[in-house]
Amino acid sequence: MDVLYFAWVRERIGLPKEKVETSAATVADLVEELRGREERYAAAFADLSAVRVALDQELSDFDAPLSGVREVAFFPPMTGG
Amino acid sequence: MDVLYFAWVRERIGLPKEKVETSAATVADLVEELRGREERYAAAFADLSAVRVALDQELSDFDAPLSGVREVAFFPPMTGG
Amino acid sequence: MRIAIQEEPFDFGAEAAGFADGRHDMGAVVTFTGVVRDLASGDLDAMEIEHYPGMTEKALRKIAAEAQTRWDLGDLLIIHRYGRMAPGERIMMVGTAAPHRRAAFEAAEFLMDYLKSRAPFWKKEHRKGATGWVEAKDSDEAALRRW
Amino acid sequence: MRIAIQEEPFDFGAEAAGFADGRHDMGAVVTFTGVVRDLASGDLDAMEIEHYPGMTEKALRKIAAEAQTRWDLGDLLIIHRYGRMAPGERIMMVGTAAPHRRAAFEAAEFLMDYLKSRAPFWKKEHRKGATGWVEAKDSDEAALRRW
Repeated sequence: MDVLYFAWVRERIGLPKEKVETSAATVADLVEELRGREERYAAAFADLSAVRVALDQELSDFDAPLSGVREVAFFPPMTGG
Repeated sequence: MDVLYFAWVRERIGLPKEKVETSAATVADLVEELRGREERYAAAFADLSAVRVALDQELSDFDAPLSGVREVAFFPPMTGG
Repeated sequence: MRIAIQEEPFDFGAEAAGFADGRHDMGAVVTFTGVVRDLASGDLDAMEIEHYPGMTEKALRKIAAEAQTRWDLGDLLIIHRYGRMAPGERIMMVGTAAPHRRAAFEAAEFLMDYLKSRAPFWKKEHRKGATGWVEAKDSDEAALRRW
Repeated sequence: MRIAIQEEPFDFGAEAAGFADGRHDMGAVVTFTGVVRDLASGDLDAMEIEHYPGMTEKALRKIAAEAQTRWDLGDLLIIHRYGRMAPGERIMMVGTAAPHRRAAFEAAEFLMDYLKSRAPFWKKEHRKGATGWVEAKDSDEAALRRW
Protein backbone atom coordinates (compact mmCIF):
# COMPACT_ATOMS: atom_id res chain seq x y z
CA MET A 1 0.00 0.00 0.00
CA ASP A 2 1.29 3.48 -0.87
CA VAL A 3 1.23 5.90 2.05
CA LEU A 4 1.57 9.61 1.22
CA TYR A 5 2.24 12.56 3.51
CA PHE A 6 1.67 16.25 2.85
CA ALA A 7 2.55 19.60 4.42
CA TRP A 8 3.77 19.39 8.03
CA VAL A 9 2.87 15.70 8.27
CA ARG A 10 5.35 15.14 5.43
CA GLU A 11 7.94 17.35 7.13
CA ARG A 12 7.65 15.58 10.48
CA ILE A 13 7.86 12.11 8.98
CA GLY A 14 10.60 13.26 6.64
CA LEU A 15 9.37 11.77 3.41
CA PRO A 16 6.52 12.31 0.96
CA LYS A 17 5.68 8.71 0.18
CA GLU A 18 6.51 5.16 1.18
CA LYS A 19 5.34 1.61 0.64
CA VAL A 20 3.90 0.03 3.77
CA GLU A 21 3.20 -3.67 4.25
CA THR A 22 0.42 -3.89 6.77
CA SER A 23 -2.47 -6.03 7.86
CA ALA A 24 -4.13 -3.08 9.64
CA ALA A 25 -7.90 -3.33 9.29
CA THR A 26 -8.66 0.39 9.57
CA VAL A 27 -6.93 3.73 9.17
CA ALA A 28 -6.77 4.02 12.97
CA ASP A 29 -5.00 0.65 13.16
CA LEU A 30 -2.50 1.78 10.53
CA VAL A 31 -1.83 4.99 12.46
CA GLU A 32 -1.27 2.95 15.64
CA GLU A 33 1.17 0.72 13.80
CA LEU A 34 3.10 3.69 12.36
CA ARG A 35 3.20 5.46 15.73
CA GLY A 36 4.86 2.42 17.25
CA ARG A 37 7.56 2.38 14.59
CA GLU A 38 9.60 5.49 15.23
CA GLU A 39 9.47 8.77 17.10
CA ARG A 40 8.92 10.81 13.89
CA TYR A 41 5.66 8.97 13.22
CA ALA A 42 4.58 9.43 16.83
CA ALA A 43 5.28 13.17 16.43
CA ALA A 44 3.31 13.44 13.18
CA PHE A 45 0.33 11.58 14.61
CA ALA A 46 0.46 13.06 18.13
CA ASP A 47 -2.80 14.99 17.68
CA LEU A 48 -5.14 13.21 15.29
CA SER A 49 -7.69 16.02 15.48
CA ALA A 50 -5.22 17.99 13.34
CA VAL A 51 -4.77 15.24 10.76
CA ARG A 52 -7.00 14.36 7.81
CA VAL A 53 -6.93 11.17 5.75
CA ALA A 54 -7.77 10.33 2.14
CA LEU A 55 -8.24 6.78 0.83
CA ASP A 56 -7.57 6.39 -2.88
CA GLN A 57 -7.78 10.20 -3.18
CA GLU A 58 -11.17 10.59 -1.47
CA LEU A 59 -11.48 12.22 1.96
CA SER A 60 -12.24 9.56 4.55
CA ASP A 61 -12.28 8.84 8.29
CA PHE A 62 -9.96 7.16 10.75
CA ASP A 63 -12.40 4.34 11.34
CA ALA A 64 -12.67 3.52 7.62
CA PRO A 65 -11.57 -0.01 6.57
CA LEU A 66 -8.39 -0.37 4.51
CA SER A 67 -9.37 -3.48 2.60
CA GLY A 68 -8.88 -2.95 -1.14
CA VAL A 69 -7.29 0.47 -0.62
CA ARG A 70 -4.16 1.15 -2.67
CA GLU A 71 -3.28 4.69 -1.60
CA VAL A 72 -3.59 6.27 1.85
CA ALA A 73 -2.68 9.95 2.39
CA PHE A 74 -2.28 11.85 5.65
CA PHE A 75 -2.22 15.66 5.82
CA PRO A 76 -3.31 18.66 7.91
CA PRO A 77 -6.67 20.42 7.35
CA MET A 78 -6.60 21.93 3.87
CA THR A 79 -5.98 25.62 3.24
CA GLY A 80 -6.78 26.21 -0.42
CA GLY A 81 -8.39 29.14 -2.16
CA MET B 1 -39.77 74.37 -10.85
CA ASP B 2 -38.30 71.87 -13.31
CA VAL B 3 -40.31 68.68 -13.67
CA LEU B 4 -38.59 65.71 -15.34
CA TYR B 5 -40.05 62.47 -16.65
CA PHE B 6 -38.26 59.22 -17.43
CA ALA B 7 -38.99 55.91 -19.17
CA TRP B 8 -42.69 55.20 -19.77
CA VAL B 9 -43.75 58.20 -17.67
CA ARG B 10 -41.83 60.36 -20.16
CA GLU B 11 -43.37 58.50 -23.10
CA ARG B 12 -46.94 58.88 -21.81
CA ILE B 13 -46.56 62.56 -21.04
CA GLY B 14 -44.70 63.09 -24.30
CA LEU B 15 -41.81 65.19 -23.08
CA PRO B 16 -38.72 64.73 -20.90
CA LYS B 17 -38.79 68.00 -19.01
CA GLU B 18 -40.91 71.09 -18.47
CA LYS B 19 -41.12 74.15 -16.27
CA VAL B 20 -44.16 74.11 -14.00
CA GLU B 21 -45.47 77.09 -12.06
CA THR B 22 -47.25 75.68 -9.05
CA SER B 23 -48.22 76.46 -5.50
CA ALA B 24 -48.70 72.75 -4.68
CA ALA B 25 -47.58 72.06 -1.12
CA THR B 26 -46.61 68.42 -1.61
CA VAL B 27 -45.70 66.01 -4.39
CA ALA B 28 -49.20 64.52 -4.15
CA ASP B 29 -50.72 67.98 -4.65
CA LEU B 30 -48.53 68.53 -7.72
CA VAL B 31 -49.57 65.16 -9.16
CA GLU B 32 -53.24 66.08 -8.60
CA GLU B 33 -52.72 69.38 -10.38
CA LEU B 34 -50.97 67.72 -13.36
CA ARG B 35 -53.63 64.99 -13.59
CA GLY B 36 -56.30 67.71 -13.95
CA ARG B 37 -54.46 69.38 -16.81
CA GLU B 38 -54.65 66.89 -19.66
CA GLU B 39 -55.44 63.27 -20.37
CA ARG B 40 -51.77 62.36 -20.98
CA TYR B 41 -50.89 63.36 -17.39
CA ALA B 42 -53.89 61.44 -16.06
CA ALA B 43 -52.63 58.40 -18.03
CA ALA B 44 -49.08 58.73 -16.70
CA PHE B 45 -50.25 59.09 -13.09
CA ALA B 46 -53.13 56.59 -13.26
CA ASP B 47 -51.41 54.13 -10.90
CA LEU B 48 -49.15 55.89 -8.42
CA SER B 49 -47.96 52.60 -6.96
CA ALA B 50 -46.00 52.22 -10.22
CA VAL B 51 -44.45 55.70 -10.05
CA ARG B 52 -41.45 56.88 -8.05
CA VAL B 53 -40.44 60.46 -7.32
CA ALA B 54 -37.11 62.21 -6.73
CA LEU B 55 -36.77 65.72 -5.28
CA ASP B 56 -33.56 67.49 -6.25
CA GLN B 57 -32.19 64.12 -7.35
CA GLU B 58 -32.89 62.28 -4.09
CA LEU B 59 -35.55 59.56 -3.91
CA SER B 60 -38.54 60.86 -1.98
CA ASP B 61 -42.24 60.24 -1.23
CA PHE B 62 -45.53 61.56 -2.51
CA ASP B 63 -46.30 63.24 0.79
CA ALA B 64 -42.99 65.17 0.84
CA PRO B 65 -43.27 68.99 0.85
CA LEU B 66 -42.17 70.89 -2.27
CA SER B 67 -41.02 74.05 -0.56
CA GLY B 68 -37.50 74.98 -1.68
CA VAL B 69 -37.40 72.15 -4.25
CA ARG B 70 -36.02 73.10 -7.68
CA GLU B 71 -36.22 69.78 -9.53
CA VAL B 72 -38.92 67.10 -9.33
CA ALA B 73 -38.60 63.87 -11.32
CA PHE B 74 -41.20 61.15 -11.93
CA PHE B 75 -40.32 57.69 -13.20
CA PRO B 76 -41.16 53.98 -12.93
CA PRO B 77 -39.39 51.67 -10.45
CA MET B 78 -35.74 51.50 -11.46
CA THR B 79 -34.26 48.56 -13.35
CA GLY B 80 -30.51 49.05 -13.27
CA GLY B 81 -27.68 46.56 -12.94
CA MET C 1 -12.55 54.01 -5.89
CA ARG C 2 -13.83 54.67 -9.38
CA ILE C 3 -17.39 55.21 -10.62
CA ALA C 4 -18.04 55.57 -14.33
CA ILE C 5 -21.33 56.15 -16.15
CA GLN C 6 -20.83 55.97 -19.86
CA GLU C 7 -22.44 55.18 -23.19
CA GLU C 8 -19.44 53.44 -24.77
CA PRO C 9 -18.50 49.80 -24.08
CA PHE C 10 -15.88 49.12 -21.43
CA ASP C 11 -13.00 46.66 -21.68
CA PHE C 12 -13.96 44.10 -19.01
CA GLY C 13 -10.68 42.20 -19.19
CA ALA C 14 -8.59 45.34 -18.76
CA GLU C 15 -10.85 46.66 -15.99
CA ALA C 16 -10.77 43.34 -14.13
CA ALA C 17 -6.98 43.02 -14.51
CA GLY C 18 -6.37 46.58 -13.37
CA PHE C 19 -8.74 46.55 -10.41
CA ALA C 20 -6.83 46.39 -7.10
CA ASP C 21 -3.87 45.05 -9.10
CA GLY C 22 -0.69 44.70 -7.09
CA ARG C 23 -2.41 45.37 -3.76
CA HIS C 24 -0.63 43.25 -1.14
CA ASP C 25 -3.18 43.89 1.60
CA MET C 26 -6.31 42.63 -0.15
CA GLY C 27 -6.65 38.85 -0.32
CA ALA C 28 -10.00 38.75 -2.09
CA VAL C 29 -11.27 40.40 -5.26
CA VAL C 30 -14.80 39.91 -6.60
CA THR C 31 -16.22 41.16 -9.88
CA PHE C 32 -19.81 41.03 -11.07
CA THR C 33 -20.73 41.72 -14.68
CA GLY C 34 -24.24 42.21 -16.00
CA VAL C 35 -24.78 41.09 -19.59
CA VAL C 36 -27.66 41.83 -22.00
CA ARG C 37 -29.54 38.55 -21.80
CA ASP C 38 -31.71 37.17 -24.53
CA LEU C 39 -34.40 34.74 -23.50
CA ALA C 40 -34.86 31.31 -24.99
CA SER C 41 -36.98 32.95 -27.68
CA GLY C 42 -33.83 34.54 -29.10
CA ASP C 43 -35.73 37.49 -30.54
CA LEU C 44 -34.15 40.35 -28.62
CA ASP C 45 -32.73 42.89 -31.04
CA ALA C 46 -31.39 45.34 -28.50
CA MET C 47 -31.54 46.62 -24.95
CA GLU C 48 -31.79 50.37 -24.46
CA ILE C 49 -30.92 51.91 -21.12
CA GLU C 50 -32.15 55.34 -20.10
CA HIS C 51 -30.79 57.11 -17.03
CA TYR C 52 -31.14 60.34 -15.08
CA PRO C 53 -27.93 62.33 -15.58
CA GLY C 54 -26.95 64.06 -12.35
CA MET C 55 -28.99 61.83 -10.09
CA THR C 56 -27.25 58.69 -11.38
CA GLU C 57 -23.84 59.94 -10.27
CA LYS C 58 -25.20 60.92 -6.85
CA ALA C 59 -27.00 57.60 -6.36
CA LEU C 60 -23.94 55.54 -7.28
CA ARG C 61 -21.67 57.58 -5.03
CA LYS C 62 -24.12 57.14 -2.17
CA ILE C 63 -24.37 53.36 -2.70
CA ALA C 64 -20.57 53.08 -2.92
CA ALA C 65 -20.07 55.13 0.25
CA GLU C 66 -22.58 52.96 2.09
CA ALA C 67 -20.69 49.81 1.02
CA GLN C 68 -17.41 51.29 2.23
CA THR C 69 -19.00 52.07 5.59
CA ARG C 70 -20.32 48.56 6.03
CA TRP C 71 -17.30 46.57 4.88
CA ASP C 72 -13.55 46.94 5.12
CA LEU C 73 -12.93 47.48 1.41
CA GLY C 74 -9.55 48.29 -0.06
CA ASP C 75 -11.03 49.27 -3.39
CA LEU C 76 -14.36 49.50 -5.18
CA LEU C 77 -15.32 49.97 -8.83
CA ILE C 78 -18.66 50.62 -10.53
CA ILE C 79 -19.06 50.99 -14.29
CA HIS C 80 -22.57 51.32 -15.73
CA ARG C 81 -23.49 51.98 -19.33
CA TYR C 82 -26.54 53.63 -20.84
CA GLY C 83 -27.79 53.75 -24.44
CA ARG C 84 -28.33 50.89 -26.86
CA MET C 85 -26.67 47.47 -26.50
CA ALA C 86 -26.85 44.14 -28.32
CA PRO C 87 -27.49 40.76 -26.66
CA GLY C 88 -24.29 39.47 -25.08
CA GLU C 89 -22.88 42.96 -24.52
CA ARG C 90 -21.73 43.88 -21.02
CA ILE C 91 -24.04 46.44 -19.39
CA MET C 92 -22.16 47.08 -16.19
CA MET C 93 -19.67 45.76 -13.68
CA VAL C 94 -18.78 46.16 -10.05
CA GLY C 95 -15.52 45.22 -8.39
CA THR C 96 -14.77 44.85 -4.68
CA ALA C 97 -11.44 44.14 -2.97
CA ALA C 98 -11.21 43.19 0.70
CA PRO C 99 -8.82 41.42 3.05
CA HIS C 100 -11.20 38.43 3.29
CA ARG C 101 -13.54 36.76 0.82
CA ARG C 102 -16.78 37.13 2.75
CA ALA C 103 -16.55 40.93 2.80
CA ALA C 104 -15.70 41.11 -0.90
CA PHE C 105 -18.66 38.88 -1.82
CA GLU C 106 -21.13 40.62 0.48
CA ALA C 107 -20.15 44.10 -0.66
CA ALA C 108 -20.51 43.09 -4.33
CA GLU C 109 -23.97 41.62 -3.69
CA PHE C 110 -24.98 44.70 -1.73
CA LEU C 111 -23.85 46.99 -4.58
CA MET C 112 -25.79 44.90 -7.10
CA ASP C 113 -28.97 44.79 -5.02
CA TYR C 114 -28.89 48.57 -4.65
CA LEU C 115 -27.96 49.24 -8.27
CA LYS C 116 -30.93 47.14 -9.40
CA SER C 117 -33.56 49.10 -7.50
CA ARG C 118 -32.08 52.38 -6.30
CA ALA C 119 -30.01 53.73 -9.17
CA PRO C 120 -32.02 55.64 -11.80
CA PHE C 121 -31.64 53.36 -14.81
CA TRP C 122 -34.51 51.99 -16.89
CA LYS C 123 -34.23 49.16 -19.40
CA LYS C 124 -36.25 48.94 -22.60
CA GLU C 125 -36.24 45.84 -24.78
CA HIS C 126 -36.48 45.95 -28.56
CA ARG C 127 -37.99 42.79 -30.04
CA LYS C 128 -39.06 42.35 -33.64
CA GLY C 129 -39.72 46.05 -34.08
CA ALA C 130 -41.73 46.32 -30.85
CA THR C 131 -40.46 47.77 -27.59
CA GLY C 132 -41.28 47.22 -23.93
CA TRP C 133 -39.96 48.57 -20.65
CA VAL C 134 -38.51 45.92 -18.38
CA GLU C 135 -40.60 45.72 -15.22
CA ALA C 136 -39.01 45.86 -11.80
CA LYS C 137 -39.18 42.54 -10.00
CA ASP C 138 -40.58 42.08 -6.51
CA SER C 139 -37.62 39.80 -5.83
CA ASP C 140 -35.24 42.72 -6.46
CA GLU C 141 -37.07 44.89 -3.96
CA ALA C 142 -37.09 41.97 -1.52
CA ALA C 143 -33.32 41.53 -1.97
CA LEU C 144 -32.75 44.96 -0.42
CA ARG C 145 -34.30 43.88 2.85
CA ARG C 146 -31.32 41.64 3.59
CA TRP C 147 -29.04 44.59 4.20
CA MET D 1 -16.41 24.27 -17.89
CA ARG D 2 -12.68 24.48 -17.35
CA ILE D 3 -10.55 23.42 -14.38
CA ALA D 4 -6.84 24.17 -14.37
CA ILE D 5 -4.24 23.31 -11.74
CA GLN D 6 -0.92 24.86 -12.63
CA GLU D 7 2.33 26.21 -11.29
CA GLU D 8 2.65 29.15 -13.70
CA PRO D 9 0.79 32.47 -13.27
CA PHE D 10 -2.48 32.93 -15.15
CA ASP D 11 -3.58 36.04 -17.04
CA PHE D 12 -6.55 37.16 -14.94
CA GLY D 13 -7.67 39.86 -17.39
CA ALA D 14 -7.67 37.46 -20.33
CA GLU D 15 -9.39 34.72 -18.31
CA ALA D 16 -12.06 37.11 -17.03
CA ALA D 17 -12.66 38.58 -20.50
CA GLY D 18 -12.87 35.16 -22.13
CA PHE D 19 -15.10 33.54 -19.52
CA ALA D 20 -18.68 33.10 -20.83
CA ASP D 21 -17.85 35.79 -23.39
CA GLY D 22 -20.54 36.30 -25.99
CA ARG D 23 -23.07 34.12 -24.16
CA HIS D 24 -26.51 35.64 -24.77
CA ASP D 25 -28.32 33.46 -22.25
CA MET D 26 -26.32 34.31 -19.15
CA GLY D 27 -27.13 37.68 -17.57
CA ALA D 28 -24.74 37.44 -14.64
CA VAL D 29 -21.04 36.66 -14.42
CA VAL D 30 -19.11 36.58 -11.14
CA THR D 31 -15.38 36.15 -10.66
CA PHE D 32 -13.48 35.67 -7.44
CA THR D 33 -9.71 36.01 -7.27
CA GLY D 34 -7.54 35.04 -4.32
CA VAL D 35 -4.38 37.08 -3.90
CA VAL D 36 -1.27 36.42 -1.78
CA ARG D 37 -1.91 38.78 1.09
CA ASP D 38 0.75 40.34 3.22
CA LEU D 39 -0.27 41.43 6.69
CA ALA D 40 0.27 44.89 8.08
CA SER D 41 3.71 43.72 9.17
CA GLY D 42 4.77 43.63 5.52
CA ASP D 43 7.36 40.94 6.12
CA LEU D 44 5.98 38.15 3.92
CA ASP D 45 8.63 37.04 1.43
CA ALA D 46 6.61 34.38 -0.34
CA MET D 47 3.69 31.99 -0.15
CA GLU D 48 4.32 28.38 -1.11
CA ILE D 49 1.43 26.12 -2.00
CA GLU D 50 1.71 22.33 -1.88
CA HIS D 51 -0.98 20.11 -3.38
CA TYR D 52 -1.83 16.45 -3.87
CA PRO D 53 -1.56 15.72 -7.60
CA GLY D 54 -4.33 13.38 -8.68
CA MET D 55 -6.58 14.05 -5.73
CA THR D 56 -6.65 17.80 -6.45
CA GLU D 57 -8.12 17.25 -9.91
CA LYS D 58 -10.71 14.85 -8.54
CA ALA D 59 -11.67 17.17 -5.68
CA LEU D 60 -12.08 20.19 -7.97
CA ARG D 61 -14.14 18.23 -10.48
CA LYS D 62 -16.36 16.99 -7.66
CA ILE D 63 -16.87 20.50 -6.22
CA ALA D 64 -17.60 21.89 -9.70
CA ALA D 65 -20.10 19.13 -10.45
CA GLU D 66 -21.84 19.77 -7.15
CA ALA D 67 -22.15 23.50 -7.97
CA GLN D 68 -23.62 22.65 -11.37
CA THR D 69 -26.18 20.38 -9.73
CA ARG D 70 -27.26 23.03 -7.25
CA TRP D 71 -27.42 26.05 -9.55
CA ASP D 72 -28.40 26.68 -13.14
CA LEU D 73 -24.93 27.60 -14.39
CA GLY D 74 -24.09 28.30 -17.99
CA ASP D 75 -20.38 28.11 -17.37
CA LEU D 76 -17.89 27.58 -14.60
CA LEU D 77 -14.14 28.11 -14.32
CA ILE D 78 -11.61 27.17 -11.65
CA ILE D 79 -7.90 27.97 -11.89
CA HIS D 80 -5.67 27.19 -8.90
CA ARG D 81 -1.92 27.54 -8.72
CA TYR D 82 0.63 25.71 -6.63
CA GLY D 83 4.31 26.45 -5.99
CA ARG D 84 5.93 29.67 -4.82
CA MET D 85 4.26 33.09 -5.17
CA ALA D 86 5.10 36.65 -4.12
CA PRO D 87 2.76 38.98 -2.18
CA GLY D 88 0.19 40.52 -4.54
CA GLU D 89 0.30 37.56 -6.95
CA ARG D 90 -2.97 35.90 -7.87
CA ILE D 91 -3.25 32.40 -6.36
CA MET D 92 -6.50 31.27 -7.92
CA MET D 93 -9.77 32.33 -9.49
CA VAL D 94 -13.26 31.00 -9.97
CA GLY D 95 -15.81 32.20 -12.49
CA THR D 96 -19.54 31.49 -12.57
CA ALA D 97 -22.09 32.47 -15.22
CA ALA D 98 -25.84 32.17 -14.65
CA PRO D 99 -29.07 33.64 -15.97
CA HIS D 100 -29.57 35.60 -12.72
CA ARG D 101 -27.20 37.27 -10.30
CA ARG D 102 -28.15 35.40 -7.15
CA ALA D 103 -27.20 32.03 -8.63
CA ALA D 104 -23.88 33.35 -9.96
CA PHE D 105 -22.98 34.85 -6.57
CA GLU D 106 -24.07 31.83 -4.55
CA ALA D 107 -22.27 29.35 -6.79
CA ALA D 108 -19.04 31.37 -6.59
CA GLU D 109 -19.26 31.53 -2.78
CA PHE D 110 -20.00 27.82 -2.62
CA LEU D 111 -16.97 27.02 -4.81
CA MET D 112 -14.75 29.20 -2.62
CA ASP D 113 -16.00 27.72 0.64
CA TYR D 114 -15.32 24.22 -0.65
CA LEU D 115 -11.97 25.09 -2.22
CA LYS D 116 -10.80 26.53 1.12
CA SER D 117 -11.44 23.40 3.17
CA ARG D 118 -12.00 20.44 0.84
CA ALA D 119 -9.42 20.77 -1.94
CA PRO D 120 -5.99 19.34 -1.04
CA PHE D 121 -3.88 22.50 -1.02
CA TRP D 122 -1.67 23.64 1.86
CA LYS D 123 -0.17 27.10 2.23
CA LYS D 124 3.20 27.81 3.78
CA GLU D 125 4.39 31.32 4.52
CA HIS D 126 8.00 32.42 4.21
CA ARG D 127 8.87 35.36 6.49
CA LYS D 128 12.38 36.66 7.16
CA GLY D 129 13.92 33.27 6.47
CA ALA D 130 11.44 31.39 8.70
CA THR D 131 8.52 29.35 7.45
CA GLY D 132 5.14 28.40 8.86
CA TRP D 133 2.17 26.45 7.61
CA VAL D 134 -1.04 28.47 7.43
CA GLU D 135 -3.56 27.03 9.87
CA ALA D 136 -7.09 26.22 8.77
CA LYS D 137 -9.62 28.60 10.29
CA ASP D 138 -12.68 27.44 12.21
CA SER D 139 -14.61 30.10 10.30
CA ASP D 140 -13.77 28.35 7.01
CA GLU D 141 -15.09 25.04 8.31
CA ALA D 142 -18.18 26.86 9.63
CA ALA D 143 -18.74 28.48 6.21
CA LEU D 144 -19.39 25.02 4.72
CA ARG D 145 -22.38 24.47 6.95
CA ARG D 146 -24.35 27.08 5.01
CA TRP D 147 -24.63 24.82 1.98
